[in-house]
This record gives sequence, C-alpha cells and structure tokens, in this order.
Amino acid sequence: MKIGILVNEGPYNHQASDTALNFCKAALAKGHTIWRVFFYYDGVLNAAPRAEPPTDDRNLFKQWGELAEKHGVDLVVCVAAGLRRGIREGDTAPGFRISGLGQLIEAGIQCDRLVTFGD
Amino acid sequence: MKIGILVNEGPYNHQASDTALNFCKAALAKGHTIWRVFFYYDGVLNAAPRAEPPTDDRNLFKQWGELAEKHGVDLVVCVAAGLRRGIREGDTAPGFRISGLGQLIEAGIQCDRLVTFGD
Amino acid sequence: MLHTVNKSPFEKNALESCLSHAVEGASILLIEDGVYAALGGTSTAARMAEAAKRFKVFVLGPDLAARGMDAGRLVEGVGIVDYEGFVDLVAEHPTSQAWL
Amino acid sequence: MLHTVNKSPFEKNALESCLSHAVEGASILLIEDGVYAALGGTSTAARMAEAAKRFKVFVLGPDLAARGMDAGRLVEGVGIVDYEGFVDLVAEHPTSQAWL
Amino acid sequence: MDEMESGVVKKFMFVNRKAPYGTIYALEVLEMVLISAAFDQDVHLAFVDDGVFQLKKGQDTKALGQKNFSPTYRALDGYDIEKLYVEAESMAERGLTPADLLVPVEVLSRAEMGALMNEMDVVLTA
Amino acid sequence: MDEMESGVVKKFMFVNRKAPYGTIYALEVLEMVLISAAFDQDVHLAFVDDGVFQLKKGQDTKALGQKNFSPTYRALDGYDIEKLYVEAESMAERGLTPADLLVPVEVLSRAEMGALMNEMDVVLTA
Repeated sequence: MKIGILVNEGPYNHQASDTALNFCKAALAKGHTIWRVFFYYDGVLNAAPRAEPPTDDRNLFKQWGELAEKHGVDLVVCVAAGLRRGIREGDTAPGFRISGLGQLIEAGIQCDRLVTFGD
Repeated sequence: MKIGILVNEGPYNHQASDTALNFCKAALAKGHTIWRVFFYYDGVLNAAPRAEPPTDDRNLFKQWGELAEKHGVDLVVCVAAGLRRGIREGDTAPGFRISGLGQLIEAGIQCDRLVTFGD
Repeated sequence: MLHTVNKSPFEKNALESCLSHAVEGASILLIEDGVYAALGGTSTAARMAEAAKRFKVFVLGPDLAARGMDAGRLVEGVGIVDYEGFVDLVAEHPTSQAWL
Repeated sequence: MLHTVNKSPFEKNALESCLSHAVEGASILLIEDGVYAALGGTSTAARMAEAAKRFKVFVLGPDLAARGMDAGRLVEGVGIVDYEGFVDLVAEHPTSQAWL
Repeated sequence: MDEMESGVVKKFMFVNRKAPYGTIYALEVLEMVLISAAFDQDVHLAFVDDGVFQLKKGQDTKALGQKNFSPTYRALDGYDIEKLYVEAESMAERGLTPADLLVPVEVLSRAEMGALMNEMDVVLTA
Repeated sequence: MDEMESGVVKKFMFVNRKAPYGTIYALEVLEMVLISAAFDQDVHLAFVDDGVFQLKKGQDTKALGQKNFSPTYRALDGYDIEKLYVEAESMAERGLTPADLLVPVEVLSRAEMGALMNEMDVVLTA
C-alpha cells in the first residue's frame, strides 16, 4: 500500500516526529511503501542541518536521513514554512528536499492513505 | 525594576515570542530594565540565523535583535536546548548569545521579577 | 501573586487549574487564547463570573481585539489592560506564575 | 475511519471531540499522551468504558510502557497494538483522522 | 503538475479546531487550502471546537503586530472553495451565532459534522 | 559565579503539569532543576495535573527509542533537592497512589499546593 505521512511538529519538543518514524519503519518492514513524508508547520525543523542532540539520546535528524537513504523515502520540507523558521534550500540535514505545499496535496491524491502526526 | 523574561516557544508557531516582545517593549517604555531574556525549550529557535519570514509579516528575529541593539537587552539562548535543535555558538541571529541554564537561575535570583511566556 | 493564563478554556485545563490553585484575592491576567475565558454567553462564562468575585481578573486588550471581541462581550467584573497595564500588574505583584 | 488521539484527556479536549464526532463502529487508536485515556480507575475511565462499547478502541503498547502502565490497568474492551498493529489499522481503514 | 491532470478527484477535508493567533495553525492551514484549489479536488473546510473563532468578524491585530489574515476567508470563493461547514454546538458553547461570522457558511449539527467527516477520503488536521 | 556567593536565597518552584515523553518539558525542566542545585537556593518541585505521571514507576521507553529519564528523579536527593510535592487530587483523578511513584514525596491537597505556590519568590513552569 502507498502511504503518505504528514509531520506537523519539530523534533524533541513533541513526540510527533518519533511516532512518525516508528510508524514508517514498521510500515516498511511490513512491505508497504512510504511514498512521501511531508514536513509542515514546525515539522520543517526536522530538517535542521546543524543539530547535535546529546550522545545518550536518539538522533532524529539522522534517523530520517537513513529512511531516505536506505528506503528511498521522499522527505519534503515545505518551502514557505521553512523560510519562516530558518530552514532553506541547499541547507538541510541529509535526505531532505525543499518544495511547495502542492507536494502534500499530491500525496493526498496519489497515496492510498495519508497519516498525520502532530501536537 | 529589574525584570527577567523566559521564552519557552519558537517564533510564529506559538504567540509566546510575540507576547514577550510586546511586553518587553512596554516595560522598557515605562522605564523598567529588561535584565535578561532567556530562551529555553523550542524558545531557542528565536535565534535561528537564516530565517526569512514573508515580507508582509512581522520579522520576530529582527525585532529581538533590535531590542538587544537599542536597549542593550541580554538575549541568552540555552546551549543544550540549542544543540538539540540546531542553534549553535557563533551561528545565531544578531543580538543573541549562547550560554548555560545557570543564566536563567541567575536571572531568577538577580531580577525583581521573572515572567514566563510559553505554550 | 499574578497568574497569567494563555489557553482557551474550551481546549485546555490551564484556566481551571489556575482557578483551583490561586489564593483568594490573587490577580489573574488572561492573555493570548486565554482571553476567550472572559467572554459572556459561553459554556464557561458562569465559572468566570464566579471567579471574578474571588480574584481580580484582567484580560489583555490587544489579544481580545485581535480575536474580534470587544469590551461589550465580557463577563462582568473583568477589567481590560494593554501591554503597559500588563507590565504594571507584574510590577505590583512580587511573583508571576504562568499557567501554560 | 481510523481516529488517532494523542492528547491526555485530563489536559485537552481532543478525545472528547473525537468521541462526539466518530460514527458508531469507528476505530480509535490512543497514542502518545492519549494512552492515559485507556486507564481504569481515573476520572475519565467511565467515559472510556462507555466509548469502548460503541467504538473499537486500541492503545499503542510502546506508549503505554514508556509511561509505566501495563495491560492490567486498562479499561475493559480496550485492545493493545504495537507499531505494526498501528500500520495494520491504517491499512484496514480507508481514511485516518488525527485529533491533535 | 501530473496530478492536476490525473482525473482523480478525492474528497479532502481540512479540519480547523484551533483558535487564530495563539498558534499559527489557522494561518498555515489556510495556506494549504489555497494551494489545494489548484488540484481540482472536492475540498471541504470544517470549523469545529475553537476553530469557529477563526471566522469571527472584526479581528484587529494592529496592537499585536501580527498580520490579520481573516480577510482571506472571504476570498476563498474566488478560488472555488465554497464548502465551509461550521458546527452549531461549537458556536453555541462559545457564545457565537452565524451573524458573528465573516463569511456565509453552512451550519451543521455535531452529528451531521461527524457524518460528513466519515465520508471523506483525506482528512487534514492541525 | 557571582550569584553563588551573593548570599541571596530565594524560594524557587518548578511546577510540572505535563506528562513525560509526549512533550519534552518534563525532561528539560529536570535539566533546569539539576542546574539550580548549584546556586544554593531553596528549591521546590511541584507535580500537579498530568505532571504527576512523570513520577510513575516502571517507565520503559525501549520500544519508543526515547531515553528513559525517570531514574533521574531518584538522584535528586544527591543534589540536595528534597522538596518534592505531589498533589493528592491530581493523583486521585488519574488513578494513582503514592505506591505508584518512583520516589518518596510529600502529598499535599490542592488547597495546600495553592498556598505553597503563593509563598514562592520565583515560579518556573513549562
């Protein structure tokens, strides 16, 4: 099944990013396709390029990047929401790309399911 | 009166940053001292250096910087909370500095009042 | 003690928790989405009217105006302050506590 | 329809709003701080016990364990799923709706 | 864009449950709604719980320094987004009547709103 | 640090009203509390509303991938932070008893908690 994901909140402050990651890993393990993950609102902060979480804690930025690298998951950050919060084209954590909100609507149209994680 | 401020949330997503700014401006206009503004939790994101809000909207990053420049307000970003979220020493919006949580406790001790803005 | 409440009473328990902890005579300032608690004719208005007898209750005018509400809609006993009035309230009370 | 609720019923109105909009027979999955709504012996337990008769109610096990709660504390009629079960619920229902 | 020519028309619903200005969700949902207009989908906007406050007439944000985005709701029909639903119970609990609102809307009971939600293909919330 | 020798001792209270893991507040408040120990102030921790869940025994975050920070509450007395207050009504509403908690605490009624809050010089909340 083709699944799209919407992440509304930044990493660490809310659990949304963790839950979305765990959901994506489980869906991939079951043979589903994560067709796209769209990051909106404070969700764009998951693509922050210079974060350095404590070494004894999980690194969510890296985990998203691995999802893109190993499973070819398309990680799309909203350009407008990103500019408001300092996340810009050419300066994101590895694995993310910047594009417009249309990519979220497209995911809604193309995917069999769209699941939202937020606050 | 010496007033300390704690900002718990990032700009735009929550009104905390706006309200804190409006409060600081009013306090300064009335002759009080804003002794320190401490940014913790997602509040560290107020120091994001590469943000570019829409031109028809307010620029909160710039407004904080002006507060530091014109009134000498000490804007302190928590180093640990910042690292978790990609805000680092030497790479903040103008007017902010990075330091430890002790600076917040110190504000609590030194200031006549400590006011929290959050979500 | 000055208590600030910034949450809608329809959405979160912040106001209720504040009201049940505040000491008789305390001041309560409703800001941001907290201003909705000051409106009359709502499901929470009676609770606020009763609170306004035990506490000094204020609402931040700029937040009220932004949300399209005016003084005529407020529960009786609630005062309106601007940001300068907010500063005065902070100065008048030795301690501020935010209910988030 | 699969409804997800991630908020504590003691703090926010998300669960209540979900329950009052969900159509008879819908599935509801409690995740993150939403898992507290599945506990027995609380001030909201009766509401959940009644809801569990009208809806299929599930709780996300990893979120329950993180918060130090186990199956023995749940209201009757609430099932436990892991992340794989969450994925299955999404696959079984044509649409998901998040109550945030 | 491919999807604009795909011929697939789904029922989308944007559910607004939050008040404006205290958080950015109302504004950024609106940006999402405007973009969705380009995709020729069957778009529905629901205003429930504190979301009904988004449509309150007379918003004046000057003293806040924030942008007043409420006029945008009036512009939605220019984008052929005309299915706006407001919940009666949510309004009543908040002391609002349809006369308080910026735009003409269809008022639904909570039960009707739940039934409408249940018919959707894609539900987006914030 | 100057303030460590200033001789000023204020009554600080950290008020915990949020559950752990769903948001980061519980963890980052704890980091604040640990730092405050270096300043020789009169530190109080209050657990009210969903904050009481922070002290629940048996937290196991392995399947979540998050760090279980609850053992830190047990380490607080090593920092001379010993004034932990939990609200009776908040526990009762949530089906908890003192036996469910990780650490020994002083249980206060809501009225007593309100009175204690009222005595503080600095109140920090998240």
